[in-house]
Amino acid sequence: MMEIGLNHYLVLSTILFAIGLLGIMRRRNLLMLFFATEILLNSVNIAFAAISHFYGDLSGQMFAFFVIAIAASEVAVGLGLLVVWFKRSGSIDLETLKSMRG
Amino acid sequence: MEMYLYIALFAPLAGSLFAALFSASPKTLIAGIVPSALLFVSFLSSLVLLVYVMGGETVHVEMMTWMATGDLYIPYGFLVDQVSATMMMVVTIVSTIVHIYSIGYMDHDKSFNRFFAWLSAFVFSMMILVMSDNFAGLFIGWEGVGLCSWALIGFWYHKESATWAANEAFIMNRIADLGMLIGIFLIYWNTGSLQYDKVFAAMSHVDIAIVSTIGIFLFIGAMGKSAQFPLHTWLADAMEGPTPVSALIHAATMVTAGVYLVVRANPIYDLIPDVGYFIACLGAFVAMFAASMALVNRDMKRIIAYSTLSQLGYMFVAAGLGAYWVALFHLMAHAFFKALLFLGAGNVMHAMNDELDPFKMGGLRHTMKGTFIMMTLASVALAGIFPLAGFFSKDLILEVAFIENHYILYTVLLLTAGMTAFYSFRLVALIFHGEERYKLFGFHPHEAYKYMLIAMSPLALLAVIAGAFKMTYFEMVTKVLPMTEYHVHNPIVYWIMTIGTQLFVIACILYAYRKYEVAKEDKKMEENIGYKILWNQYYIPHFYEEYISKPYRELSRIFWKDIDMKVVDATVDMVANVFYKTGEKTRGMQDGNLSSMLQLMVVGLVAMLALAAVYSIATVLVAG
Amino acid sequence: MLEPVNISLESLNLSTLTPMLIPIIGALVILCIDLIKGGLNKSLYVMLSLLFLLMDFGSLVDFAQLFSENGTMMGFFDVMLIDGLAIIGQLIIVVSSMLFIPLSLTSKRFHEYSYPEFYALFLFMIAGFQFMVATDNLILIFVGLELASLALYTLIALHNRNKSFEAAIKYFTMGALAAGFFSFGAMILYALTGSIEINQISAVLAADEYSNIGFVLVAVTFLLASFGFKLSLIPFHAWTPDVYEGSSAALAGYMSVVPKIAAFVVAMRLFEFLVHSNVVWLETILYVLVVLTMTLANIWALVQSDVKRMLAYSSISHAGFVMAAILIGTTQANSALFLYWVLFAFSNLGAFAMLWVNRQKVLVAGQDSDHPFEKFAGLVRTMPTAAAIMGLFMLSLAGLPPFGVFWGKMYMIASAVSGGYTVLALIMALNSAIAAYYYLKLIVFMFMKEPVYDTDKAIHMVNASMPLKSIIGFATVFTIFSVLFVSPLMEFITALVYNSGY
Amino acid sequence: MDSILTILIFFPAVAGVLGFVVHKDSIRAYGISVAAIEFALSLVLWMGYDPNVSGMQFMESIPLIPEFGISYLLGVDGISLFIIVMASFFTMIGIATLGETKRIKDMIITLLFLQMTMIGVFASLDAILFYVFWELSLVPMLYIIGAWGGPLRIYASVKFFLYTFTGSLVMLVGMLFMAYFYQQATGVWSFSLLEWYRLILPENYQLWLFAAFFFGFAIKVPMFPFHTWLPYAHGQAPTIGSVLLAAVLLKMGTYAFVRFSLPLFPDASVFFMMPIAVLAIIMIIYTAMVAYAQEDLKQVIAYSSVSHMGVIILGTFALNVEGIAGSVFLMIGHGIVSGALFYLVGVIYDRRHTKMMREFGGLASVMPRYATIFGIMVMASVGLPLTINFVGEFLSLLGFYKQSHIMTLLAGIAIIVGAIYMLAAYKKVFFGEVTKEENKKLPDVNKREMFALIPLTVIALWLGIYPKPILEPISNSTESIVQLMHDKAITQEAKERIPNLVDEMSISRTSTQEAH
Repeated sequence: MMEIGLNHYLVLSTILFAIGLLGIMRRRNLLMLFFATEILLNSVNIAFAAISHFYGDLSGQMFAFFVIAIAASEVAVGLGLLVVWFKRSGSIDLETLKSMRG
Repeated sequence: MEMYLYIALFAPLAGSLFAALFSASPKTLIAGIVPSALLFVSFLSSLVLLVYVMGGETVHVEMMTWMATGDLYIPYGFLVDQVSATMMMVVTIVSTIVHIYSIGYMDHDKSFNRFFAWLSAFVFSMMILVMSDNFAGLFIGWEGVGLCSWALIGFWYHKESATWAANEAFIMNRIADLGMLIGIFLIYWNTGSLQYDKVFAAMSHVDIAIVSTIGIFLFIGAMGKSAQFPLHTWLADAMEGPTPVSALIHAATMVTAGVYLVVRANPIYDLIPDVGYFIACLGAFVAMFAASMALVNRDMKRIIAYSTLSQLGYMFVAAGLGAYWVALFHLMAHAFFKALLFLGAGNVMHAMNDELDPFKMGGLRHTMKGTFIMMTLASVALAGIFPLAGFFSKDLILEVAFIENHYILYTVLLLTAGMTAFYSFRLVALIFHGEERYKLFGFHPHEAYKYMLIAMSPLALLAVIAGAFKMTYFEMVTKVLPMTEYHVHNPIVYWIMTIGTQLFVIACILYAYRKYEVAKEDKKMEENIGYKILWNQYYIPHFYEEYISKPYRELSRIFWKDIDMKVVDATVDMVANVFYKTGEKTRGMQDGNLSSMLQLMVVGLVAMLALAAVYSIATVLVAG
Repeated sequence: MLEPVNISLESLNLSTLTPMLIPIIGALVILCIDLIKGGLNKSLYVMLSLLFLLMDFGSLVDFAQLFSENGTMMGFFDVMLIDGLAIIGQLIIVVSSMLFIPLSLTSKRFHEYSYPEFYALFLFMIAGFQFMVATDNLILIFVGLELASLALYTLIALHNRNKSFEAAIKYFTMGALAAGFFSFGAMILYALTGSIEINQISAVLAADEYSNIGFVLVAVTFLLASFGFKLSLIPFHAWTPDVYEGSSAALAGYMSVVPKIAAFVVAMRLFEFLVHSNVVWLETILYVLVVLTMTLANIWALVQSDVKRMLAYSSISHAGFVMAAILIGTTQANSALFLYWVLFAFSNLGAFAMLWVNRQKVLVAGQDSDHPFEKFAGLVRTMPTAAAIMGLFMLSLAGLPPFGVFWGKMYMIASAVSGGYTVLALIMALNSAIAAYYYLKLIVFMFMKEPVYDTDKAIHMVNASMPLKSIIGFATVFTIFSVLFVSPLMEFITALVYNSGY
Repeated sequence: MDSILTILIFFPAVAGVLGFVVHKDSIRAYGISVAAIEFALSLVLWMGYDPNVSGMQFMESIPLIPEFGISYLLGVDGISLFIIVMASFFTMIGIATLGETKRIKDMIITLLFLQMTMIGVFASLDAILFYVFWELSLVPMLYIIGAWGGPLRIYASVKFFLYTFTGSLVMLVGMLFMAYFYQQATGVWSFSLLEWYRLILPENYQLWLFAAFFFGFAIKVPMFPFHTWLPYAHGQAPTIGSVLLAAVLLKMGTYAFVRFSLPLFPDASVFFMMPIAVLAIIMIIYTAMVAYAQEDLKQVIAYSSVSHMGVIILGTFALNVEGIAGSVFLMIGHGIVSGALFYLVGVIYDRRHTKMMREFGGLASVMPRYATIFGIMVMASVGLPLTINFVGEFLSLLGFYKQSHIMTLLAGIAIIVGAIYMLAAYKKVFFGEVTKEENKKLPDVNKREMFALIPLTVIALWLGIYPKPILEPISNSTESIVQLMHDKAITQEAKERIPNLVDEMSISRTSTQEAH
């Protein structure tokens, strides 16, 4: 069985990040978009935790904790906005968000 | 003497300003009388000065600074020497007479006052021209007479032809003035001064090539004012002006300014005989060229104008060959009889309600006796018949050409003398002899006012006796001009020449009488190609119109509409529009869609990543 | 077995936290007051906020004094970093906020201002920005950034119109993406160096001579993308026009000034050491970003039909212009950045405040946005003073001497010149010329055209009140006589920047 | 007397601010009084000016931004003095003879602000201060054209503003470079022109900087091919705007050439002399021809301005005392004459509300006084001796002749083509029969208009006949500039082209060569 090293974590993180990016680019639904951003942030968390362990330094994990906290507050704000928007327009499709342009 | 100088110079100005005061009001007789009187004063002062300079003295004053900057110093300086005194006499005599004459001639014109303002202003400019002691001052007068000539040719400004001719004259003169200006620049940068005395003193140290250039450019200036080929067309067109103007400006004074310039600059031209010879050749050419056009013309004033042109050619021959005093002498004599001729023509025009075609006249000698006599006298003088003024001055020029061994010039001038006699008497015959054709056209001719005739009489007198002053004049003027006597040493040759010339001229006169005593339209002659060429003035005005004026107008239009608007300005607008249009075209990128905004961000990120990859690979390669 | 943690209170240097704590306390106080007695007038909250900001300002002045004596100060586990940049950054943030907050005292009633939460959020946001600039710890930067951003999203949404929600959602989503970029970039740097403190990162990188340059560049790319978003550099700018249009004019003006200066300070900390290490790639990329941002934003601003949107693009362009300072990287350039921003803050806030006083609640027939150019047509007839003041702000933004922004532009171009960036200097200059066109457009409408809308209905100055007028007057005076302030400001800024080692 | 320049600059501005309070019925009287006082002050300045001193006089210096070397530095010499007097003179007669104008209060206040900037430009000796006034002058002019102009006024005014603004920004970059080089050489920043004069730059730096400054100046002059804003600006501007634009604002460009380009970059000036001469000649001939093709009388004069500015440029780049003094004198001359001509067009426009030449004809008999004054100005414009323009044109061309014969010959065509378009225009408007019914009853020039025209006519003749009072101070100051250029010149060619007026070196110098 192969030893799982730092690089594997980092590659996993990168792949997840790429998935998140793809999601952000492709999704047309606001809720799905928020999920994609969560994937982005959490992919970074994995890497932080791994690197922190690799260096034996706590600051990486601290960073990860803060990211989690921030992600949580983002969700709070984001969902709040989403709910309001749904109430106003009856849809959470990105197509409804096009009143300003040019 | 300075006081006389200032009086001679500024009296015309005072007269002009006085008349100008009334310029907006209807005819005021005093506006004509005062300038005339002041001119007479000017004439008297000039006379005093003439007498003074005859004794060998000169008067030189410096009134004040005009321009001074760097090394350049140009004062308002005035010099009365023998040459300028001669010119002053010519100018003041002729202009005084013309002024007095004009009081009658312009009697019915509503712009009577304005006329005198301009006429006196002209005299003032002319006085500056001849009295200035430096080239810049000369240029003031030079341009001043141009301005006055413009205003007086276009005096009847409601006539399209008059204003057109005025502008043509001004612009043609300007072309020549540029040459003059360049000549002045050359003089300044090579001698450091524009004062005649300093310039002439320094001229011998200047490279001969430069002296030639100076001579050529100054002569270009002279060509404009004296209407030499190819700048001659304006003079005939200038006949649109009132006839006294033609007499004063376009016969006696302004057009001779070119000759005066060459005479004045004789120390320069003495150094460059080649240029002088060119001037002489051009002069001879113009003499004949102009005379030939006069042969067939049917406009009384134009005929006289061409005659003037022709005589100017004679003067340039003399000046070009170094016989400056001869040129000046002919200038003087010519001024008298040519002014007389014009004034006479003015009388005829008055009588004929401004009709100019001599073929519509005839037999006027009965009704206009005084005019008839004076015009005949003037024509005889012009033809150079002994003992009138023309004989002494014009034949002298022929002699000069002969003595200097320029036989071709001599021949040309001799032929021209014959032509001169022919067209002069063609005119006299058509106007005063033969049937009274004017009756067919319903004219009722009458003699001019008596005082107009009286005013003309001094000119008539001078036309007759001017030749008598030749020796006095010679002695006086050669104090400043090169003293060369022109005598054919072989008396036989001399007599053959003189008598031969006289006979030839008389023959021409008789031929003219015979041919035009009874004026008939000669259809066959008019079909002749040579006649056509002459009739159309060698097609030169046509050429100028077709190949210079029209292209200039067209080119101007192209420059404006096509280049300035469509290229230069459009480029500027295009630069602005490129930005604006780019904005219009690309603002669609901001389509308000969140998805594309996010994509844009990611694309930006990826682009930068790609650049980073390229860069790091490059670094590795370079390091490796 | 855990050893007892022995940290002396002195070494914590807790005082470094004061400037941030003041607004946080202020926010809490406001919330408490509301708990105790609801329904109080907004003027109370405005004045309370103003008071706390004043205190904040005082403490910063104090720190400026301390800095000039002691130099850079660290505190709170060496997380806080009070250097010159931090002090100027915070000063600009606080002063701009002080100018902004009275703008809520409009004569028309806008309901967001009646919520005490608005003021609390506002103060939290300020604290967030202050954290951002006063640290070189990537975590704290991140936290400060998000604290401020989340508060800002909410403030935008509070305007409570469809466009505001749309704007907030757009801003929020893109902000989340930018946050992802930031954390990813920080992660790579952490992976490379094992540290999350910028000065240590730079030290480690320098020690091994940038051997992993490829990864460094990737990290920098992500960070640049993240701050590019905050600074609205093209192509990360897309949110700006929409968000400005969606939020109230006052808030838009605020957004064009304060978040950006915070981001500039961080960008300066992050990128300056790389620029100085002659990382050619970064120079190239910054060059491209700067030129693109300046030029494209200007070009898009040309074609706008709404003044606020035009000003949004214009503020993008100004940001690009100022970003050049980071590229140039000399002390002169960095000082010029702050000078520019101070002068810009006054003119821009003034311009947005003018829009704010012209905000009417009901649009007239034919009007399809809040501030179309047509609305200002012929303003000089009805309100010459207002037209003159608006014109003045436009001229200042266009960089016409001797008004405010000109001096910033001049310093900035001068620093480009002395930094050896000749072509950049020319591009900057020519961009000012393009920009002049759209500023002139408004002047043309105000001074040279006939009114378009029926002027019977009051559509100008409907929102004006004494506080608003005073703010505008203050900005006007500052803009006109800025030449007198430039010298002392420059002296102050240069000393701080230079002593911080930038 | 010590701070007279400050007073001259800011008096109109302060008066303009106070003018907001004045009731609009009395604003005209207010404007006239202010402008008259200002003019009197400028005369005081002239009286106090010592014509025998060639350097700067009435210097004032207050540091504004000392760290960056920017100061409030004022001073006049013979070159700027008369343009300042002319500016205040034109503003005075402009306001005094303002016709029926809508929103007259705005107009007068704008004019007063414009006056501040005009005088400021010519009195500034600090590059940035100069730049400030230079740019600021655009704003009132923008407003005047844009608010009181013809149908295309907005296009014209914006074009005017943007075009000149763009050029000036390039110039600003040049100025900053210049200051940077100064800083490199001496270690301190300075924008003081007098300090800059002492700096000798390597030739290649000079070339680039010259080009940068050239952009700003050339657009302002305006030189071909940057001139196309001018016909629009003139064509659309109200009379007063055209008058001030032609008389004073255009002179900023040529003045700046004399003040900046020549003494700062003598070698570059020599290097660029021929290309610029070519441009000048194109300006002279080409625009004269374009003027000839015009149908609008005002456009004729607008293009003629460009043509005359060509002669000024040529004189400036003669690089000798005769040429430069001539060009400075011609600035005054052209100011007076073209100002008067624009005013005259305004007179007729007020009566007929058209400027098309085909609408007129035969006006000489209807409006004799008008025709006379117009005629005098036309003759002055074509440079007849004893009018003001001749002195300048003669000296300019004379000066340039030293540098190039053939170029001067080509440039001299100015006197021909100038006569062509001017006389053609005069003929179309004044000569011939009166064909239009509405022209038959046109009133002649009235008293108010005479108030502007008589002084201008008198000046145009007086300075043509006796230019000494103005030419002498100009000459003295020009000499010091030429000497400075000669001393500073590095290349052999420049040393030869620029005459040496004295033998001993009189200027201390600093060089950047060792700094680079």
